[in-house]
Amino acid sequence: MIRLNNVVARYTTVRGSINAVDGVTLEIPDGCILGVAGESGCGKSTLMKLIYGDVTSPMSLASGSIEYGFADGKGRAITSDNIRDVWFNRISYIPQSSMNSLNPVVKIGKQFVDFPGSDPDKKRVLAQVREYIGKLGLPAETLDAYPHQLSGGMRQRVMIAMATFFSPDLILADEPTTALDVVVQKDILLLLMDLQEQMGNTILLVSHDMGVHYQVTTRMLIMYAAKAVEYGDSESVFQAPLHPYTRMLISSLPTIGDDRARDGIPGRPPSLWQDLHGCRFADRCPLATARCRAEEPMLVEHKPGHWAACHYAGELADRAEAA
Amino acid sequence: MAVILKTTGLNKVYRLGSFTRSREIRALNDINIHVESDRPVIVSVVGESGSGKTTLAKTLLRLVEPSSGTATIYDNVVAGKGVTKLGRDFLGAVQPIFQNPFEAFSRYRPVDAYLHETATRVAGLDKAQANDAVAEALAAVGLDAVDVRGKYTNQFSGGELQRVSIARALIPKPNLIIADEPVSMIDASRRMIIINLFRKLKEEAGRSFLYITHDLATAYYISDFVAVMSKGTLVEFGPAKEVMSNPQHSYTRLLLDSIPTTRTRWRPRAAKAA
Amino acid sequence: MSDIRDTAVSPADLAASEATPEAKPVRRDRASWLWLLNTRLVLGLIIILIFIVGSFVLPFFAPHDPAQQATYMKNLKITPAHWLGTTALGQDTLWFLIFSIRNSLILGIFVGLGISAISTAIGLSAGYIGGAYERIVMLIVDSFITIPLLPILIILGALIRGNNNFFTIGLIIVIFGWAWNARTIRSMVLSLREREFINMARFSGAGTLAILVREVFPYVSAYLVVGFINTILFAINTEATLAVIGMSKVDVPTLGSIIFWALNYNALFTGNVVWLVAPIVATITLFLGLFLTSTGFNAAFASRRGVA
Amino acid sequence: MGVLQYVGKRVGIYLAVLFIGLTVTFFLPRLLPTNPIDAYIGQLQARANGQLTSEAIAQLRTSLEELYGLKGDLFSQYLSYLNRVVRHLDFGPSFTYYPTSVSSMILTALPWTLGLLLISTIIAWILGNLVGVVAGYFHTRRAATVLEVVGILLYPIPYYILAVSVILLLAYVIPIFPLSPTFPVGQLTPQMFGSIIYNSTLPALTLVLAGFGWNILSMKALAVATTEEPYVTFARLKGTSNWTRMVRYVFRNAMLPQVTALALSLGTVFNGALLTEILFSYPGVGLLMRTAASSGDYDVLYGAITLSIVAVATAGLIIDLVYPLLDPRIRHR
Repeated sequence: MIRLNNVVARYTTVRGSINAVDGVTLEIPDGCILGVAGESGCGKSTLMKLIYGDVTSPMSLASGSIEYGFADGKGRAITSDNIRDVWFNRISYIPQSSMNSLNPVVKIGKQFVDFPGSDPDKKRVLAQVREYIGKLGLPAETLDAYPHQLSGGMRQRVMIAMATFFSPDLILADEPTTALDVVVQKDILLLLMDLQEQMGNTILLVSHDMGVHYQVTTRMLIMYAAKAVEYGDSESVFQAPLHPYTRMLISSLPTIGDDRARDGIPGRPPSLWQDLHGCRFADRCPLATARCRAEEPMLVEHKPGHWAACHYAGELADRAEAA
Repeated sequence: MAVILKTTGLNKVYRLGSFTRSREIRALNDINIHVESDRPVIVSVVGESGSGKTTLAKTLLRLVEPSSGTATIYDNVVAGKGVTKLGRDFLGAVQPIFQNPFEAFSRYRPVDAYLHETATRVAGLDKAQANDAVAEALAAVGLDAVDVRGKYTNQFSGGELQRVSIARALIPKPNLIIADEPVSMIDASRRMIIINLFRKLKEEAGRSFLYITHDLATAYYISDFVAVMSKGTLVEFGPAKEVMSNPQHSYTRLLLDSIPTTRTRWRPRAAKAA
Repeated sequence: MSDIRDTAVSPADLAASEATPEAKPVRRDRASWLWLLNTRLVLGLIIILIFIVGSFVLPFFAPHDPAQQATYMKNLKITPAHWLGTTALGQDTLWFLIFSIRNSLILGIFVGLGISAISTAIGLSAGYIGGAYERIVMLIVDSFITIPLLPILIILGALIRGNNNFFTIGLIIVIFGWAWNARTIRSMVLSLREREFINMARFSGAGTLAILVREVFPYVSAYLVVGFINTILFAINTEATLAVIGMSKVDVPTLGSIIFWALNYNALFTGNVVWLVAPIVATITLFLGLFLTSTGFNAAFASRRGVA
Repeated sequence: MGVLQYVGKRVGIYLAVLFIGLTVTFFLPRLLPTNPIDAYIGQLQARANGQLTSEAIAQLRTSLEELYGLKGDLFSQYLSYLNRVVRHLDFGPSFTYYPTSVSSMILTALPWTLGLLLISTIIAWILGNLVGVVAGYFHTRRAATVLEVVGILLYPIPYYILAVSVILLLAYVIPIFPLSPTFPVGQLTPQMFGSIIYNSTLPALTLVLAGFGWNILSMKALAVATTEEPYVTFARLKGTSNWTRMVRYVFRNAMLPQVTALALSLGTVFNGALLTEILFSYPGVGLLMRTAASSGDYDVLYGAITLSIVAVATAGLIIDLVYPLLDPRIRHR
């Protein structure tokens, strides 16, 4: 169980500071694939950095705390302070620009063992890795190749191999398949799902593509303008979204074989530089009332295991049931 | 029935390496497309990266010289023998929309300068007529001339800037607008604004579009015809609804199956434990 | 494909992309001239201004032409009459230094203009036209970069021993000194040629000349300023190097000839150390000023283009 | 396959550059008003204080033209010049030290120059880049800017000022080194080696300081850019130490463009070496050219410039051929 207690991630720049993640409280059960969705700039990538513990200036964990619920090799409970010691051991990260996240002038094999998390006996580890990557559809000689000799799909498999070799408790994947073609993307996503099933650990997947979330995730978190607006089981979030933003996000995507008219969400997220109050989606929300603009809706459990931050989420739930 | 777009035996071969040992990359491999219709149409060219769809677009825009074969848009020969002079008549007939709106305008010039230039230089209007044409084109894409005058690229969002780029292409009232991945740089939730705009311009302004994309769902949504390309060859071409609902070529089927839709899951969900 | 431009990668991008673009325009108008000022540029400009104003204005007040020898007693120490003493040839060291700076700057600016003009024309045309023309030009550029300039200047100095004046030295430096800048401008233009807004301009009816002037030039102009200042540095340095080894017209006071005379008349042995130290300090300060200005401009232009 | 192509292209450029260099040094003196033969005759007349009769002068002119291949029309001269230089490296005899051949004089001086040049350039390159990568990698920290300031102060200072300042400081104010260095001539024996090192420290130091500043600044800029690369960020997320990232990720990648930059800068570095030799009267090609220029021994000058071009172009070629060994992307196409 990973617990986020009202975490706030702040960016301090020369022009002042903004909260890229503004008070998120969440409990992530173990053994699930949590999808994090939202428009670009909503704070989803910042949340990932926060959970991974990659907090370097100008970003800082302004308030709140994270409890990871798993321990390191020596039995010490992991917290935000000592998370770095277990990077690529108990927790790992799959970066977005996987295409050039490998050192172009060093062989792949060497990059598997040049970090402290791995076992000091490099030869033994490399032998195990050579056998392990076979399971991920990579030929053994990949380890002796240089990154530029591999295709995009293969490089992404290497990244996944690196991130899963030590079977960590938590894997964070930030848009892992964005740069890949749709055919290769499917194989990679299926591979991630298989590995999660075998290891039984937790994967946090950030993607802007709701289709990817529908296919892969078991739980969904929707973010908007640095706030968590909906959180719950993927099935119910897709079938009966409680928050108007989620509803519009899902309905704005054209689907092959479905001729219903689709239109994008007009307007733009509010600038985080202004001081915002009330519901941040109010300007773009068809259901917005005076109450929405005045009072900020909290993330409330309107249905068992299904949270939403909208004053009218309850009515939407009943109306959905009635329909 | 006017011939909107016709390519016969269009080839493009890139030679890599020096004179001793050269590797050939066949970017376009004997492309034969024939689009005839009396109403304006939207033709989509779909395929993955490296399929040659962008090379095809650049060839039709005469930004790339084809190795062989011919291509015509309405009565303009744009590639191969008898190519019409690269002058105002070509620019009047074919206009582009580029992928990254922030790259399509110089950082040092106000965005509306390009619109006025197109109006005066390509459409051949005088100063006053040009201002009206610019205002009219901006209105067609849902923008007001005053929001755009004298502004620079960093004062717009991606979506707004792409609409300005579309307005610019509308001014000379071209026969065909070639849009190369026009929405891939726009936020997923706001793409449909641009896609619906294309449909509206086709129906109301009577513009035909060549829509280059790797996103089959948007292609399905707005196009009349679809051309599927793979590794430089045209594997399938036909009415959009037909090609997408029962694809003939195995590659098209593979492409359609791989799209992560929100309708049917690749893997049925085990009974949910929690 | 996600909205790549907006998807946050580095913290700086993120702060910018988390905030929607409306916030930026306000900063842009108010600070339109502010982006120019950074510490390096200010420091550099101050130094250069002092040198230019000093060396172009003061000569009008000079009591005698410092190049004329034996106007004063030899090797006088620093006195209120001669702030830097006199040289072994009976010239006032300070006035000789001021005239040297002026002449060197004149040569530097002329050669700078000459080289900038040639290198821009060649670099711009080679980069933009490309093809066989570019290959030939770049071959010549590569060989000019390989040919060491000093030996050539020594040969020409020896051959036209008699009447090599200031102007011919400058001309030779221009003939052999344009390659570096041409190479840089060409690579900049090459990368610009692929940019999308060039195609956009072409489809808006712009001709080649209009594209070069309106689209390419603003991006290249930043480097031209930096390149011009670097060329002044290069020109003064080259002439001075020739003068120090006596191959240039040494009776014209320049930052090189002053040191030539100091070395030839054994300033060190005769204890007239000031005669050597003063030009060294002056040259270092001037060159530092020029260098700070050019890197200051570079940083200012880079931040304006968003390439911090 | 990639390397063959790379080498082929690079050797092609090398030959073309040599050809252009030779052509320029051939035509350059001929475009100028004065003719070396008249100068030679002038000097002979001065030596024979005017007793030479007109036929003697005419006879002298033909023999000199013969000797220096200045007979016939310009183009045949050019061909014979190329033939002599490329095939036999023969630039004719030296005028002042007749009959010793120009090429022998240069070939004795060249090893001195190359020795000084190569050692100091390599030291400057290695030291400068190491300091530069530290300054670039830690550019957000105050301390790193101190390193950059060293680069800023050193880089703009021209060679001749560095040389004179070094003499001033280390030979006059703190007289550790000789004010006018003396170098043993003739056969190199082991015990002479010590004195050579001692005397050539100052010129070497000048060249190192000159190259040092440039390498710091250019490597710092490259290191700052490389640190932003995704593979360095990912290395950080893997928990690698600062040291591993700086050396194996940033330096290993950022030094590649520095190798090419070194090849390109050889022309200017060679200039600096020639000048430093003259100021320190170090017995290299520079000094040879200086004395030949003042004594009007033109063919030594032509020989020296031609060999300088060959040396610089060859050094550039060697560095570019080393490049594929450092960059696997070229080694394994």
